[in-house]
Amino acid sequence: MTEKIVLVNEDGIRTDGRKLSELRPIKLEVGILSNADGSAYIEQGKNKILAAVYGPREVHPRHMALPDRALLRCRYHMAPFSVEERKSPAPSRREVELSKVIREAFEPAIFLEKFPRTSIDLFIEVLQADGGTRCAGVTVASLALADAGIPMKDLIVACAAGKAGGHLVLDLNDIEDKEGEADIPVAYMPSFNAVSLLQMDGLLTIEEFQQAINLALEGCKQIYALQKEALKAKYQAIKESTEVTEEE
Amino acid sequence: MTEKIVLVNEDGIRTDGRKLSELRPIKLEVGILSNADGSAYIEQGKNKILAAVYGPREVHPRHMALPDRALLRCRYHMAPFSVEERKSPAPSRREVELSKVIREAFEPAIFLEKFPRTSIDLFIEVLQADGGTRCAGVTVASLALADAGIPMKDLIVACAAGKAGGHLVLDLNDIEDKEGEADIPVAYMPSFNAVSLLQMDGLLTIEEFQQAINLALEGCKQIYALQKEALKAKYQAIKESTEVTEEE
Amino acid sequence: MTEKIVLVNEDGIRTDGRKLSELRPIKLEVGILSNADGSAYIEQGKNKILAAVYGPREVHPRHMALPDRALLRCRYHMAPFSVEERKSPAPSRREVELSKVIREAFEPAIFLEKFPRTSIDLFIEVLQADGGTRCAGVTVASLALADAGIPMKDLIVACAAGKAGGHLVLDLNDIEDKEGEADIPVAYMPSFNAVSLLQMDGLLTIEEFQQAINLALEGCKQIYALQKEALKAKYQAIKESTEVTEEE
Amino acid sequence: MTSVMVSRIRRQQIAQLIADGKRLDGRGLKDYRSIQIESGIIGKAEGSARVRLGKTEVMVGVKIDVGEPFSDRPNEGVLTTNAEFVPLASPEFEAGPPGEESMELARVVDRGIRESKAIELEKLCIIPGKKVFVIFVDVYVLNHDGNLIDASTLASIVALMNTKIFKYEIKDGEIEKKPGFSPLPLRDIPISVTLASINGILVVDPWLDEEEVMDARLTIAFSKDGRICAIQKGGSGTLSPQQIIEAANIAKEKSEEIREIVVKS
Amino acid sequence: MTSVMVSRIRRQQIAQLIADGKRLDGRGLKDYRSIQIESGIIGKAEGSARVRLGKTEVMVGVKIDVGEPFSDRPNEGVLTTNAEFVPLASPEFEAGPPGEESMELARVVDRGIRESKAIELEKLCIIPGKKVFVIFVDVYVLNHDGNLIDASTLASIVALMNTKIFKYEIKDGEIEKKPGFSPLPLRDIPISVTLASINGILVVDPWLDEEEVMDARLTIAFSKDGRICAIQKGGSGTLSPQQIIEAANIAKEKSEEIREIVVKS
Amino acid sequence: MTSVMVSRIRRQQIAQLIADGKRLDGRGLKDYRSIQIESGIIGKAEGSARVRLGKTEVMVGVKIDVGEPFSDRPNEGVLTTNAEFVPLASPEFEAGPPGEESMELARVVDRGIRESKAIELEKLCIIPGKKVFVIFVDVYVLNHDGNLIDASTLASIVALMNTKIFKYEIKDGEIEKKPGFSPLPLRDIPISVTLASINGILVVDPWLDEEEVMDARLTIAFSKDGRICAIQKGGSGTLSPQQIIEAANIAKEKSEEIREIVVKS
Repeated sequence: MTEKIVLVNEDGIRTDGRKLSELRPIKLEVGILSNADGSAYIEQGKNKILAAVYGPREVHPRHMALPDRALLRCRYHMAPFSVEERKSPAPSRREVELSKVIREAFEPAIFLEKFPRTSIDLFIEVLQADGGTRCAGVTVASLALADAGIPMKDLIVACAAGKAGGHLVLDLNDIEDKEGEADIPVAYMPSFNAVSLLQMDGLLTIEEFQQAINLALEGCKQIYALQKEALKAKYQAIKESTEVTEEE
Repeated sequence: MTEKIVLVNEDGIRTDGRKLSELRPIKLEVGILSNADGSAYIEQGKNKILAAVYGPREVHPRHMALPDRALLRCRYHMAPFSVEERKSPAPSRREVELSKVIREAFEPAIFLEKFPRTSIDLFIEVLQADGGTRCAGVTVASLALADAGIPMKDLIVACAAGKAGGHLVLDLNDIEDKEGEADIPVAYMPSFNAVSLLQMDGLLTIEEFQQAINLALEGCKQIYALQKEALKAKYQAIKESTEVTEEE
Repeated sequence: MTEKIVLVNEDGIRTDGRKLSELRPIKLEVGILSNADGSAYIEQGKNKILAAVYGPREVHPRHMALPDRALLRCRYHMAPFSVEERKSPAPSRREVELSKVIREAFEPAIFLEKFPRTSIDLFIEVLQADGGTRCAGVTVASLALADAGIPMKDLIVACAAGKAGGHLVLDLNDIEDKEGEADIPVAYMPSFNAVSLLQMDGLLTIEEFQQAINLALEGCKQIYALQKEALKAKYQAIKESTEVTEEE
Repeated sequence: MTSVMVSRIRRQQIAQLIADGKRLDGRGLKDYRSIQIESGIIGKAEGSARVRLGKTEVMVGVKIDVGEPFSDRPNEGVLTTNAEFVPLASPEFEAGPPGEESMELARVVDRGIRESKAIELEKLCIIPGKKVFVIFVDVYVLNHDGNLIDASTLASIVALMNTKIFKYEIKDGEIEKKPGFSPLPLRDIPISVTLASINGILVVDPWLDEEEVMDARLTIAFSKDGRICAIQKGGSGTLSPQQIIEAANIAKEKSEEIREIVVKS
Repeated sequence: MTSVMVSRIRRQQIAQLIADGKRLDGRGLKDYRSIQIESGIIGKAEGSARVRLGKTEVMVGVKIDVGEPFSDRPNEGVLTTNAEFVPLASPEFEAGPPGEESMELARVVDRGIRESKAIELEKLCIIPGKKVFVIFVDVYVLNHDGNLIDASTLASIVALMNTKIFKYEIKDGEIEKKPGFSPLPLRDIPISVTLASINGILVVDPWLDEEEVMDARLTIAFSKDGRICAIQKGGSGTLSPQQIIEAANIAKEKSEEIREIVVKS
Repeated sequence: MTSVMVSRIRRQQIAQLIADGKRLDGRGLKDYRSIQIESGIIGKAEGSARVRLGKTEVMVGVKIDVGEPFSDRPNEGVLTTNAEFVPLASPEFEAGPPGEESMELARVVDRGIRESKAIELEKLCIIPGKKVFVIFVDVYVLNHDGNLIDASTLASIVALMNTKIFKYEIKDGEIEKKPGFSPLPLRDIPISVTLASINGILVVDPWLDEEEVMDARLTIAFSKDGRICAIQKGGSGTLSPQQIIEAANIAKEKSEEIREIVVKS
């Protein structure tokens, strides 16, 4: 804050070389942990995030079971070494809040009523954080749910837009998040044009906000395509390996 | 402690202008929270305390239910902003102890055996503390129980007496509690001449103690009259408003 | 660490006057607490440790009960005043680990399958610590189990050996533990030549390790004899006192 | 715990009325419940307020302490917001450490204050890097009848508006209190407006029964120049982008109405 | 968990005996159980004691540390009293954080020591406002057979009586230990006496079975000049004002008997 | 939760194979599963590594902070080892504070590093008695398929090997960072080897199914000169003294194989 950081230069280029509406490079992998019923991994910029799904399974403790649908539980958690200053492994208030809004983002997408009295447990572990972890977490969790075979109305995809260095920008990185003017994480079901997570920090006029939302939705649509590719790649890999499987 | 504070002047007048056996001004209101089954509010000096009662209701967790009577639970709690230095909202050892002695003060008064397998939950929230909060808390909790329609053998009323500035005094305020010689909170069922809460801090001869107890009981009797008035006022108000009620 | 402490002098004598393979003085008492189903007390050097057993009894919480055997639970705990610097009464990570390895040391010795759906609860309280508390704790816990009438394949006995001042030594005391080169606590069932607890801190060649294990087992055998004596003394005492008993 | 049956009927009833532009408690879709504000009611707190929003009742106390700054903001005071769901406020609240609902409430209230830069934190530095004022905003819910976020944000900003800080001077690196107080330096009055989407229709200031049947909740807070400073969507339903923009426009209008009430109070 | 039936019979039995001036364990109504005191038994503690009151057994260790004073008592040492109900002492005790019973015990023991001003805390200041001695009194219940308060108060005061503090000097604002120890400065020996009211009759030093059937418990602690320094009523019954005064008079007498035992020990 | 029946059959199957010198996954009794090591993968951590041991997967991040030394080691840095069983790693792991399994894991990993004196802690003192480097080793289990101790010890030592510490100078008693980094000073590479005893036969590197049927587990860690630096027996079975010595000899051999892999990686 003492020296003003130039977040967008005069050519409209951001600190990491991106254009204003450019996503960070994204790498997605599906089905990478052997114990989980479904799992996936994302790298988005320097974010490195794992997601795993267990369920539908018996609920513990039992009294939490719901008679008419599955109980969806979600834990967003950061590894102690994922950030500059070591983070205590106990869940912070921020992690509790994000776990809640991410759970609420998935509840409308999953056919929970198909699995009464069970739980579906979604775990998001941030191994390295670089801004936008909740969005990348939603994107990767969606793949883990698909990998677990949980029936969903649509994949959920998430992306933030915001304002940094006086410009509306897509997919803010860590420094843009901290030093920028506003950040709007959005989770979205593209087939239904439905927003299921929405937050904002910062200061924006209504007009800027409207533009930023649209920008975020554009980002979501691009990532949605990547999600589908990643799932396709997984199916292909399974097809190719089905002869080799040795354990049922 | 460095400069000796004069708690009682040569005319027998205390720091807040009261005489030795004079109560602080008391304001009581019954039935002020819409969710609780019963509620009441007290101002006694600068003390501002709310009490609410829920029950008789199902016990959670169930294994705590008693086969032959209602489980009475009590929580005495201070708001973080109720005292000079902000108090952590987690219950302190003092709050745990007071919750216990207040619960024990009410157990002999309530017909618990009429509601087996249920709980009656009594919550006392100190919004501003000025000495004598446990007594004022008992006084107001009694009204909340009555407001909830919980059958009681008698109203419980509480008042402290003690010694400050070398004199026996009634209803100690914050500074008399901290700088005085002794404080004796007493809870009492006037119709049965029965003491159900008794504690003491400080130093008193047996003779002084005996006089102080009697002084406290006098204070109790005065407040008892105020409790009955407050309940009467509530019934009156209900009577006047029964035509206007729109929800069952 | 600044001044090198001489742990073994040129005559092979240790700081407390012992020879290299000499145990500290041991005092054992059985059946000293009236509430516990079984109890015992040990002094080994300056260690002062109590053990108590409750059970077989109903398991709380119930869902922890095992259908085919008793649940063995163990708590190794140090009193706040048992060590140089006051220890918080909340269990430390060390206490949690030791509770686990001690429980695992007893599991192979107790006929747990005789008491399905019950728990056997073993409590070890270190009142004063002087090195080797886990071993002395195992030794005394074994007596408490016997005192409770819990059927066991063999008494478990424990003793440490290690290296201090360049020599292999038996039954390390506090300063040898802290300033010595290695410490190996061993728990043992002499009748079966079976080791049920084994840990090591420090640095030893395999040859030294082998010798140290043998030394520890020799120590165990000596203490085993003391355990049996202590039990015999208890039975004698009971025999003598059976006429005086006034409660069933 | 009302039975599933009853709540389905209730849901239909509430939704049908709303489809007709009406609400069970007689309000219009964009009407707030009555707002009552009392300020400065807890003398032991440096600032305080009680807000009643219909039957919802929230008290906020502000306490000031001296503490260390965050290492990345050595010249700024510290704001700490906490919310307690004390069990006298609702049969659903339990004693114990804060749950996700109360943590979310505290964080959303905090977001509105922080992002609007309402408190001039840079004026709360005492000794750079060492001592700053710490502002504790404690939200205390006394009766929960829905829309705790707006009631709590409102009570918090009113409490901050009447917060006073002791005067002091620095002598030999130690803080010495002087007689008198200054007001807490504020540069903005953030106001949050919460809407619920029920069967696709937006209503302002949902009360408890509406919260129980709503699809989603959207809270938008505005700074005094009409900019959005914080948003939080809640609930397990979705909103269309069009609804979000519509909600923002409604919320802006309502926030101005409420800010006028605050300024006058 | 004895059945309700058995406990009712037991209650009658105990009460009937007491009405005849007798007790199940043969004592008179105003008799204490046998008191055994051992002191200085834990060498690693700065002070220690074990008290056996019949089958009730309590150990207390005192540890001394250096810490900061309370801001409103910058020139006084700090007393911290804690009680642990370790699960080996009773089938009713569970491992885990302290419950309301052990917190009450610690606070009542603390009250007796503090209110009688037994420890000369003002002599435990090392550097005013910065460093003082902190006295940890840890009550450790080893076998619970009733009347933990009196056994714990007794063990605590005996432990404090044999507590020693290292000698020191201040060099450049740092504390340097010197060889040797001084006794903890004490000015009083508070003694608590607990009575139970069973069917309206007062008995001294209730044991566990009596505690289970008693209506109420009353603990009164006395300083050595015979003044009351702490009172705690417990249990869910009531006492008449006359009973309270009667109890105070009995307790005063018993406290003198016990103090004599302590002084001699 | 497999039924008791199935696990008994499984147990027989595993044990019978082992009696024949074979294992269910095709390995020999003294073979490790495939070991894959990646190092320096978390740029935000001062050191990091991921180890895959068959399907077991563990990540370790090392963070460096400045803190106070222990009072009995005023001139040494501080090592703090922690292990998290995050619930994505196994259906058996639950969110919440660390349980006895993860505490044991952390303590055994820590013991290997500490007792081999792998880190030159005495070089991590900044201002004697006041400021030292604190090394946080955070073990993060990502997939649990058995033998977490060896995988975690391995990942920890690899992470420490690529850990870098910022350069600094002391100005007026304050630490000032300078550009550049130094490697964490290490003097040893402890390697742990875990064996299981199944029906009296020792196997190296048990996977999850073997852990479920084993009698006992024995972990032995070696420093680079071939000395034992840490041992931990686990499980509710016993070992004969002969088995222990046999295990030590096997473990020594295997530790050298693994150390070679580490040094080459």
